[in-house]
Amino acid sequence: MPSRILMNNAFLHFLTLLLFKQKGKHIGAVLISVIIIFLLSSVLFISSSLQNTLLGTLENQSDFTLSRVQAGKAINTPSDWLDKVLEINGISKVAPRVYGRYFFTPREKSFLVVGVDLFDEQSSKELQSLVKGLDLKSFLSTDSMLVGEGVKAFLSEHYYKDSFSFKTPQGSFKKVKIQQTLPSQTNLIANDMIIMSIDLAREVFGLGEDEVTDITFNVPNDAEWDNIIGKLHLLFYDVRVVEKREIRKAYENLYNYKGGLFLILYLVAMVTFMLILYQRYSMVYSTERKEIGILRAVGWSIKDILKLKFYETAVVVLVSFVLGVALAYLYVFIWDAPLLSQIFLGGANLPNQVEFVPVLEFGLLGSIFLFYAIPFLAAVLIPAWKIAVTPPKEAML
Amino acid sequence: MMIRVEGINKIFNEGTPQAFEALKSIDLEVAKGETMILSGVSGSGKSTLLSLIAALDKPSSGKIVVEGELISKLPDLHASAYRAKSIGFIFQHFNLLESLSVEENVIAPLINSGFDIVSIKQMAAKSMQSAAISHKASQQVKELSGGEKQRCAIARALVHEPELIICDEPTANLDRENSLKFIEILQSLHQRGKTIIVATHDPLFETLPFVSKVVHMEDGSIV
Amino acid sequence: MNEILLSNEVIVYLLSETVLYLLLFIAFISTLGLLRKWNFDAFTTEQFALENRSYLVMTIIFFVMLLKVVLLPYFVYTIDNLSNLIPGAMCGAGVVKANEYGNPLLSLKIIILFLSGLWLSMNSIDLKEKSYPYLKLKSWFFILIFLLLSSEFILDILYFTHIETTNPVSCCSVIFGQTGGGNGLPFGLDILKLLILFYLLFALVVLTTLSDLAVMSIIASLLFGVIAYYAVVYFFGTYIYELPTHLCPFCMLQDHYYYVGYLLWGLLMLGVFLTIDAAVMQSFFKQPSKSLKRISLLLLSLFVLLCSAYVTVYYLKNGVFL
Amino acid sequence: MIKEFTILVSMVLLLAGFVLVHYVTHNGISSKEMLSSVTKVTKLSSPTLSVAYYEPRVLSYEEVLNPAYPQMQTMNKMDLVYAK
Repeated sequence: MPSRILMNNAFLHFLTLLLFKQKGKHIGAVLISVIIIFLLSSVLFISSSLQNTLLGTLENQSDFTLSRVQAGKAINTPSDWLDKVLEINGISKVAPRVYGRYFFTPREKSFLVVGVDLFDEQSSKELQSLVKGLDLKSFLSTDSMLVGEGVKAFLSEHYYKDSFSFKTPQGSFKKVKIQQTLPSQTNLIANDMIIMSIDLAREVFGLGEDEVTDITFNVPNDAEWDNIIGKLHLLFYDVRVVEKREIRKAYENLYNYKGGLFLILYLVAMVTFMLILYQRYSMVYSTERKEIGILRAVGWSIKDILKLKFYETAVVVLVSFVLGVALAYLYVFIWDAPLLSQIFLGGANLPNQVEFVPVLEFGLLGSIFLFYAIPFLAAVLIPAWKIAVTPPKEAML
Repeated sequence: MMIRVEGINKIFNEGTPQAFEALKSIDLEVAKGETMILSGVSGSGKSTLLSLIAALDKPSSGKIVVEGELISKLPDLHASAYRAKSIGFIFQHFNLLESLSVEENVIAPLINSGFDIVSIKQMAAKSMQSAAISHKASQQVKELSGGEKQRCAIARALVHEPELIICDEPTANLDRENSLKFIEILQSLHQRGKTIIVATHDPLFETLPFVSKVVHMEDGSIV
Repeated sequence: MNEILLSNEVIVYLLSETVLYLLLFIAFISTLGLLRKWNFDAFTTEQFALENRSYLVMTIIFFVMLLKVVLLPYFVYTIDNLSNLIPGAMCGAGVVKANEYGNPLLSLKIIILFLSGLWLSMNSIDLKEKSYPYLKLKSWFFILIFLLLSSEFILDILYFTHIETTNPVSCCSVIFGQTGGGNGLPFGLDILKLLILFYLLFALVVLTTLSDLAVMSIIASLLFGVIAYYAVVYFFGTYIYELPTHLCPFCMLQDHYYYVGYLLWGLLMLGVFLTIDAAVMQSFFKQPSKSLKRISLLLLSLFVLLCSAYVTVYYLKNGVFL
Repeated sequence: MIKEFTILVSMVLLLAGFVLVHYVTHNGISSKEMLSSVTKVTKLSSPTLSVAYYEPRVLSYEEVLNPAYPQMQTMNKMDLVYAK
């Protein structure tokens, strides 16, 4: 029965005995390691969870977005391009999009206003499922909008309790009723978003009837992707086509950069941690050197002492690793990383609070373990050897 | 436990100006079951010789053969195995692990012997019983008196039933009554056929009936 | 800094390799000192210091070997992760092919693991003897391993810095595929001969190991290792993917195949290594060890069972072979 | 294995066990559905990183690296960290 052998193993008994007798030395190392692992794994948990969720939302993003470009900046696309795009065969689900950022100048904050074509059967059904108990009739009849949580908080802070008046480029004011708030799970995408009907959005942005922000469409047969792009470039000269692949790669790099750069800066902390450890473990007090001398004198060989030191460090490493990762998991996925998430979500515009979806990848844990354990064990190896080879006659003095 | 020491000399920090010749060409022989007393003033090389016989240290030249096996040139793995199996060393300053309890000190030599902890604890209990220290088994060594520490060191030295028992100034910091008790323990070990070597300058040992040989040493050589 | 260098796994991997290389460098310097001044019969304090130093070398190599065994699957995992940063690569195979350093690096890593394993068993035998008889031999052996390790370290850096994320690489079906008529099998084998050879060699390994024919079992297990690689890629792999044209050693490492690749290749490598280790120990050092042989045969039979299980399960489910 | 060590190990394993149970049971389906329905409605899946949205502000003067070419971004922007 393995647990019986494990419980009665003499070496383990003595090892755990010494571990608890020299608590002072190990508690210091465990504390430093737990802090380092906690920080490192919270950052990597947040970045991998956000990345995972974003890649998840990419699924129902349309394959291509097409918009007109002038002087390097995207400008409004004429809506007659829509029918020209429809004529190209192999393209499906062509849809215009009207969206943009509305600037609330007094506070230098901005909202993402999105126009939705409510008469389109599919999107109105989606809207129903998104916001429970939304009665479409009243939403359609009066000028009303759905607001993200960040917007709602911001507006109620500025006493726009149930409606907000937009300043249109023509100088007139457009009063829009706040119908409902979007659920908090959608904060990652819809925190500063305002959803309204498409003609209302046109009015707010002062877009003409024949203008849209950009056009999205799908190309089911992915072998066709390249020559459709070619056709589009022939059709319009000032066009920019963004593929979904590029967005996917951008999302991967977005947090990879952050994780990567953070890791490099983190190296500095690791190096100092290693120096502290090396110094602590090799600053062998005469008492410990004498104890090892005594053990050697009663018959412990260098190999046994090395084994003792190896398992001692292994216990310290494993306990602090599991503790650090578990605490980071609690902090990020159960308490939603109160402070640390600001680094990833930014805090300049509207404050955002996202519910992180737990993601535990084998590779992520492997990276954290290797990033921590290898420098730790390397730093402790040489001092451990130095103690282990103390000559037994050391005990005689 | 036939021990033969041939032409042993030991020079500390050899080749440096402070080179100090601790032992000069020592020749010695101890038959099985014999009790030998190494007497001499402190600093006459007694402890160094004992440490060489117990393979705690290596000589500068010469040979030590125990039971037909050359132990003066053993690699560490075998030197430690030899110490763990057949040597029971009682140090002058006891050399106990202060932070551990008496029982934990006594089981220390057996940890790597392959026994499981239960049988090791039984052997330790038996050995503590024979050294009359089992009533303080779970007490920390720090809190023990000189005599009790000595008995704990004896229990630790005898726990693995060694063939050869080496004592370095065992009665140096003991009062008379504890010294007599120590000699009784030596007597019982002698009757059980153990080979005993005691280094001491206490004249009490030279008159003991069971001592078969007394060797006098002066600044590194036998007189 | 291009994206490759900034992905987390690559940074962690390169950091671990550098730390291990520094330690190995210390061991290398100590081994040089050992080789030059080692004289077992001398009684000088310097000689005793050398003996302690040999323990340092042993500790470092044991520690590095232990972590390299963990680093190998991590390296493969990093490669798999890079496959979505590089256009055209669906799995690790494409990424390894991204530049000419990939393949030599991977094979070098496996060779180094084998050699350091052998070094450790040689070292444990050397410690059992009474006069360190094989010290000179194992030190020269370590110097050879150190040279391989240095080239592995250089290849690591070269490999990761030369991956361009712009030019597309070919995916595994192209690399291992049957495009262009002849199949990729060496020695003019076809699938049937390959399978027969696979099972025959396995039987040969079992027989030679049991009957203590050391040199024969080394050759047999090496051959078995090579044939098993081709058998898995060209035959058993298709049953894991359930797609006759999908020939790739890396794709089975991904999550939709439940990481079976790590188990499969781990069993094969460990099994082959242990057979060679047992045979070398027995032939060169006259130290036959029953338990080592039993474990190695167990691992190899597990490997063969796992491969054949995929085929039989497929056959039972669909009643027809691929 | 002495008592305190077994207590420590069982506490750490308990914590790890709780984390695993939470990870397995918490499937996060609800938030995934919500997010996907928002993207279906708005067809916009870019994350709202509340970053000072870079746009030459017409009203307030924005110190620029090279006044002759205002579009060129200044170095103190966080773009060094965010992907291009």
